[in-house]
Amino acid sequence: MIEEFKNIINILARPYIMFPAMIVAFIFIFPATDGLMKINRRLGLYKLWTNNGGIAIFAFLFLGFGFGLTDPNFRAIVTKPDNVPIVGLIFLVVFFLWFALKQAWENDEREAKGLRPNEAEDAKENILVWPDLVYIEFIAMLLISALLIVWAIVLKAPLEQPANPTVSPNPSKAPWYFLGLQEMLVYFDPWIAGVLFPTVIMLGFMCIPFIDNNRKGLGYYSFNSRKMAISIFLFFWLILWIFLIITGTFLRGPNWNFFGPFEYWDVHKLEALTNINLSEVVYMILLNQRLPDNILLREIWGILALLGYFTLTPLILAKTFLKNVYNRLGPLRYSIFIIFMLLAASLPIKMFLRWIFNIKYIVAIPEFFLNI
Amino acid sequence: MTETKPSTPSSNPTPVPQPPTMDRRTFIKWSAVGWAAFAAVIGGYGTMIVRYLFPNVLFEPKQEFRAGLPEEYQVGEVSERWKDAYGTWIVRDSEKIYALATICTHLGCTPNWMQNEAKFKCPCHGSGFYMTGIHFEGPAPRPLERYRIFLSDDGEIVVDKTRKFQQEKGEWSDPESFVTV
Amino acid sequence: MGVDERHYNIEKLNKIFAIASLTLLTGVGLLFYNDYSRKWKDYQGEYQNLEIEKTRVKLDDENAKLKDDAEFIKLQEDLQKAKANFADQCSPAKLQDIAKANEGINSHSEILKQQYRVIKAQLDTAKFHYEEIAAKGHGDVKVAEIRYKSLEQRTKQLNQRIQNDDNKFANNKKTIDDCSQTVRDLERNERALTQKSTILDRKLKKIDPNEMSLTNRIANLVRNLPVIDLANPTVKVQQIVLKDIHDDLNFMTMPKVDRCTTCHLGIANPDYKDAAQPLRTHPNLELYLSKDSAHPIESFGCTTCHEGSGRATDFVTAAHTPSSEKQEHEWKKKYNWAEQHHWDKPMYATPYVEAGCFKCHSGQTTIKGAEKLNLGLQLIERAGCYACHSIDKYKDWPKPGPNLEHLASKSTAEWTYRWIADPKSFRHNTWMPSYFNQSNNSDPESKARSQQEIHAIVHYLFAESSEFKMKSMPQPGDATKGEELVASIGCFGCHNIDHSQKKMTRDRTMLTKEQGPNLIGFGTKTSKIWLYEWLKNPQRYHPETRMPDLRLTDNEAADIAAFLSKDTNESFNNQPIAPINDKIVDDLVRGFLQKSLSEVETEAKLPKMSRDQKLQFAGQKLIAQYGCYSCHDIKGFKGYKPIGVDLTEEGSKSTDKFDFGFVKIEHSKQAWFTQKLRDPRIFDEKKIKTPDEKLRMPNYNFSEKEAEAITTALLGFVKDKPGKSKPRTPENLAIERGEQIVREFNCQGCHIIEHEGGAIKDSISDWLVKYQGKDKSEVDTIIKTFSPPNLNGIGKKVQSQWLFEFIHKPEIVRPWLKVRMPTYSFNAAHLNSLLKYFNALDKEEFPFTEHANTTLTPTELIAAQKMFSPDYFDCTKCHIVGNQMPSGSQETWAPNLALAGKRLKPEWVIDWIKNPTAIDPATKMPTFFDPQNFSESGPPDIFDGDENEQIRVLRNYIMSISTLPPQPISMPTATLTTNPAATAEQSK
Amino acid sequence: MSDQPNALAKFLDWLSKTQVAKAIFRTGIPKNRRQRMTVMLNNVFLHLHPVRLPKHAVKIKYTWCMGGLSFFVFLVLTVTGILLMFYYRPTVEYAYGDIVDLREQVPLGIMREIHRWGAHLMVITVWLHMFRVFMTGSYKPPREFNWIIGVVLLVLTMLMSFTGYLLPWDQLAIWAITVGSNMAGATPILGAAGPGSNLLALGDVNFVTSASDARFAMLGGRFVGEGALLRFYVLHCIGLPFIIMIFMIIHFWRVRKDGGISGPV
Repeated sequence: MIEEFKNIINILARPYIMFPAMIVAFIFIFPATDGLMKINRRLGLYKLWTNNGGIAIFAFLFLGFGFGLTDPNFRAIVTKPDNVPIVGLIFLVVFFLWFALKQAWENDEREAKGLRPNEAEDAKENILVWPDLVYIEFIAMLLISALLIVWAIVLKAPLEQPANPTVSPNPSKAPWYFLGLQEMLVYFDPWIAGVLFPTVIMLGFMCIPFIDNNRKGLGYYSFNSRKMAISIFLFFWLILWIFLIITGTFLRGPNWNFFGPFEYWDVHKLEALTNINLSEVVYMILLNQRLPDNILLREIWGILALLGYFTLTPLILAKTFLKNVYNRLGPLRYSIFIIFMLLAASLPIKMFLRWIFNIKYIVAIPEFFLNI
Repeated sequence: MTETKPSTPSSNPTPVPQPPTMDRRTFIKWSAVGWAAFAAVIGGYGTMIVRYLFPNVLFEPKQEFRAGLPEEYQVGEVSERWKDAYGTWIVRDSEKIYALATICTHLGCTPNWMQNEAKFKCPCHGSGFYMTGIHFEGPAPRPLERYRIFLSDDGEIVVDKTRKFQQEKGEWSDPESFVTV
Repeated sequence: MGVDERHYNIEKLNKIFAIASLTLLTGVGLLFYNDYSRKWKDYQGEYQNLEIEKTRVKLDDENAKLKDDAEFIKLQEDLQKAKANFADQCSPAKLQDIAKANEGINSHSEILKQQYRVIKAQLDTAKFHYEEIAAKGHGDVKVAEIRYKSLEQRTKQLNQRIQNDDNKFANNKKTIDDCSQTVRDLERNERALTQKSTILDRKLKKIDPNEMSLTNRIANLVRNLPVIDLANPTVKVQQIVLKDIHDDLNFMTMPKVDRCTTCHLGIANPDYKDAAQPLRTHPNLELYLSKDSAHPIESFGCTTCHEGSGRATDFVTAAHTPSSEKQEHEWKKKYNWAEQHHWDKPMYATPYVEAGCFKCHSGQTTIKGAEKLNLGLQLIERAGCYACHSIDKYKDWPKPGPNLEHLASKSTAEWTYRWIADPKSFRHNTWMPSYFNQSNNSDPESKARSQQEIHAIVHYLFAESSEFKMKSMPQPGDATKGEELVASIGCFGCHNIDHSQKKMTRDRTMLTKEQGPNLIGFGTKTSKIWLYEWLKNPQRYHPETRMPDLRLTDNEAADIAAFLSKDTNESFNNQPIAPINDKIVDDLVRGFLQKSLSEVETEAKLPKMSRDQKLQFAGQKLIAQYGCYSCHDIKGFKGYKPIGVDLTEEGSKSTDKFDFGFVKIEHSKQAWFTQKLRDPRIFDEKKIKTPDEKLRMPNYNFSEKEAEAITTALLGFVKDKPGKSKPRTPENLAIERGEQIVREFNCQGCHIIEHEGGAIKDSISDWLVKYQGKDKSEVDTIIKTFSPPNLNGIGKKVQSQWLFEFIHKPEIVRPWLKVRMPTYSFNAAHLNSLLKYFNALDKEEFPFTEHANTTLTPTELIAAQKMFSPDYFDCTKCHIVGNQMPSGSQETWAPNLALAGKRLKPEWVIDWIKNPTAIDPATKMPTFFDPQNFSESGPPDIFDGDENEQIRVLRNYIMSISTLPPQPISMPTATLTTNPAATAEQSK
Repeated sequence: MSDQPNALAKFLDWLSKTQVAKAIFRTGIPKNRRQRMTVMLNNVFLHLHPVRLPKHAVKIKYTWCMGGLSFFVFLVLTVTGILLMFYYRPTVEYAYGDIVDLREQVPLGIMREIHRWGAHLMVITVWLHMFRVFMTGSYKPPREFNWIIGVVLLVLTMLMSFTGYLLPWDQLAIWAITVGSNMAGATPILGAAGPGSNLLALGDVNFVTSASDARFAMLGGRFVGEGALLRFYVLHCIGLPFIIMIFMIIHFWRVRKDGGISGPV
């Protein structure tokens, strides 16, 4: 019975199930538009951000972990010293997410009633920094020091065999905070996953204050007045950042194969490498002929698709779904915004293409190390 | 810096005691020269740092070795000459010479070449590979890897272990993965 | 001031700023230039130009050769014909169709293969999945199985189709190939013939700008520009990192790094033999640097042997050492050369370059190829430097001088006085060095003192001399007979008789003849009876002597004694002996007394001593001071330590530890050593010293060449031991030990061992001319027969047991030889070492235990006797068998076959009969079996002409011949000890 | 007993009035409002803070204290890092053994654990700080520039952690860095395995090779070896801390200059 249950979890945890599920849930939990907000309200999902909701979330988390720890495979992965921070990260992120949104929804409700946010009430009064702030900071330092010391005593820092450049461990993993990038390597070439995306992420983050021209919600927690910004941010932050790290750390085993949380990391596990390039799909499967020798001719379909993606989509979106956004941001801001969005969206798109059509590369020019 | 603004002289009717030496153009010239030179200096510093990052000599263990002339290898022979020193088999078939890594793709043991059965056999878990490196028995998931191989200026074979070619990725057709003889 | 609140004129400031910026920019530019301009880059440019030139010449040569190569011309004709034929026979249009069809198949199969890859991957996964589910028991096994099976089925089908395609393709290809077979074969031959030129051409295209495309030419210029040279320069620092050879960094070591090849680019390239430095090829590439040599550059680098600073990339900092003052001036001018005071190991100057060999090859006695070093080492051995200066290599060597404990029975006090005062005046080439009348003690005062010192020493020696019993001689001796004996029995292996006063530089062959003293002036030095006793048993007078016992009969000994004592040295006898001067003797004694007593005590004690007591006392102190006991056994000096500096690590001593005094020479180790060897007392020059403070090292009168050789050896005595030349296997150790014994006892004076030695040959040919009446030309052909045997290959040839017994107690193998194998006072350890040595040299098993079956069936015996008989090989024509002498003349005589059974190794006999010249090219043994036509060479009527069988049977016969009664061999002191089992068997 | 606090208070009072105490602590014990204000102004460490704050800004509920904690953990890492340098030699021969020794025999070698877990913690606190700043909309004008600085600091934090990851020189370290640095090798144009690397070539001469690309400059070698260890060590201990410190100074300075901690307008 329990085995069956674990098996189901293992299957559910597979990226091609888990990931779409999370995206769907995300859309409703963090509604980006008024329409979605209505659905959210109707489903009562907002109740997650109340004290009871918090208790429920944490009860679920703790129960889940508690149950998981009874399984040796799960235990082995989760209690590996270098993975402990990620477990902590899960709890902290969930907690602070709940904590932030709870305050945000409270403020939203106040706003709906025509009141100013809680912070504004507080801000009416000024306080001398000595001793209140200095003191709590001091206490925080003490607590965090104590935490570090206890942590250091309980968990030894990992130290494996001496470095051996000829024997690579299987799997070889980057430091955990880069595992999101490494996970992307499954779907993209290193120059995209390892160079282009980090650069874009950095630039994108830096651009946030300049793209988001919504003046509301400064200096207090809120959701409703900036739901678009928050939803997009949380999508990156929670799904494309934290969730990918968790996948990379806990669910990727030997040969970078996927393993469910309760699955044994069997080196022999095989995953069918049945991926093919777009050009092969077009020429070999659809047209039933050989690949052309001319590179440009061979890859023209992929190149067209890419061009279309980056030129047509913004135009269409500006006229349809994102009309409001376009109006609010103006052409320059909108262009920058949409390029970042499309780049970001390319990851889930590529994932789906892989899962559904076994597409390896849209454009594959190994002659120039250029694979997209 | 009022002088730099083109509007200043007209907007400032009170005569300012200015040294009557340089006209505006010489002034701009000097300042431009100065800043250009300064920019060049900064560029020079930057270049210096970049160049500094690339050492002139390396102390890395050699990843490349010379394996003698192609004539030293018989057609159909798997040479074990460089197995111990460089972890490489040099194989010559009727058309080409290639270098196989002596690392089993299963768990990394070193297989043995069985001359009589014409196959590589891994002693750890029994994976078997043909002379080409293709796996045909045992748990090995993929063929043996090949190293980059080329002829030096004086006709000697050079094997470069920094680059590997994997059959399952279709890399064995890469012209650097073999030497035609 | 002013409305702008300013002090400076902004325009002026701008100007100053511009100037400041420009100044800094110039500085940065200079910085880049300074970093970029290096002398070694010029050398590399030079090398590249030379490479282009040389490659072009080679290519032209190769092409010219090809042009004239008949084979190549024919091949090209054939090829043309074949191509024409090809067009005729295999209608190209049809082939094109086939090729086209193949292309179609190919594209078809490519798609199939794509599908196959996908399905195969799925199959593998399905298989794993099926296995996993079946093993763990959860999930639906059936479904998994069905999926697996169906996939397997599909894979098989696909595979079938692919194979069909492949077969079709292969068939088509074969059709094409078959047609073009001849053309392709010929083309391959052409490729093989033109390979050299192709390679050269390719190389030239890579390095010669004239052969390059424009972009490559630009790239070649650009890649070496500053900053851009980070990427892929052609001009770059070359280095060799030696993982196994370490530099000593005081208490720790680091792998050696040599960058010498950055400038010395042609060092391992044989094309640069005549190039100017630094590009010139290293001499003797067969031994050094090349990949197959004993010292490949990749594993030895440069500074391992040459010293110097390997990491340097500049001429001066590399610590090059000039080999002469002239060169030094040249270098100073050309390179701004200066001595590197902060690098302790400068390069060996060219004359002393062999010093570098010693640090690895210290265990060897002779180091092949290092002639100067060998001479230096041999001189050190012969001169006995190790007696006063301890040297690790020679710690087991005997004292070089004779025993003086019974001196009174050998010589007179007068002779001894004159001898010590000036040994060279008695024997011009003696190895006894001169202590007196040297540069620091030849002023009148010192001279007077020296005379009294000699008196004291002589007094001590004679007073302490104990009795040596001498019997009377059987007869007065015949000097003429003695002279012939000396010439014939082999004395000249170790001695010579040389009256010429010529000063000459000794070479290594000469040194083997100076193993013992020059046999002149004995009439003056000693008595006939002493000589007689000495010749009869040298060990009795001097237990440690290396002089062997030649088993002389009483008469022979008397004859030789008579001959030797005939030679006198009258001028030596006429040298004056100064009278004893009591005042000076008192001074001497006073001086020594004051070292342990106060002045008052000294003055009180001195008058109480008699003259004899004084001389005895001073003599004893002087022998200690001069270290006479180091070389000679003298009563009362047992356990005294050697007086000289330890030389084991002399080459590693830093230059500042040497006292150059006021002598104006170059401040380098080699200069100091050379100066010291030329004149050991030179560094006392212009110094004020009391007599006992003066330098004491005696003068050996080394020639310049000898001094240089010894200096080379001394420079090689270094601290660091990068490794031994050969692995420390028992065999290699045995060889080292054996070589040492061979050198110590001068075996190579008579025998050729390891292709060296045998100088006695000259004196034997003199003997043949003088006493046997042969003429010179005849002598050359027979000399080998009358010389001691060549011992190359002895380990393969003779049985160890026999050799052991033979060396211990020689028996007669070659009765026609006059020269005798002496009996040495070897102990069992010596003998075993020698046997191991000879066997190890020939890579033979030791101890030799396995014996081939040498029994004969009756038919074989008959056949063997037939072959042995005069009708066939006529063995007894030359070979002695037992007591039966051969029928031929003495010049052709060969060893006693009756000894073969116990003497020779059976396998060797086979090899020997088969082809004697292969073993010894100069042998007189006829070659009965023609190696060119072996299967037809034997007598056809024996064993149906089976040569191998014939040889085997003949061997077995020879091994069984014995007409001598078996002799019991008495071995009281020595037995073979290496293999107890073998010993046990023997004793049965 | 009842006298004691009085006596202690008196003693402290006296102590705070001595010339030494006054020379060091200008303000004395902050008792009244003026003193509470001047203590913040006069102390070099405390003057990072403003004197007065709106009440919400003091509440943990609002700030989560993540920024402050990030800085504090950074200080902890600095101190433990400096101490670790006393026992650690960044060479291939010694590095691993020194780490083993920290575990086995160095007094309070647990410093390494604190350093490692502190590093992980800092990454987390920095992320959460960023999360909080976003959720309260604090990046909005006038704080745009400080947000950018913040992003730079976040990247630097991860680089610090990344460079430190190699130093134990064990399998975990070199392979994590190998995986991480291989990505640099895929840099377009400048990485040997990146797209367009063969464009930077003239004729047969390739200028971007595995011995002259971005990855090589980072590692000081063609693979993670001696050069990489030393480079990462220097970056980890000197280079990046130096840069991060500069950015931190700007960050803190701008917090104050941009109107203090964010709050509702």
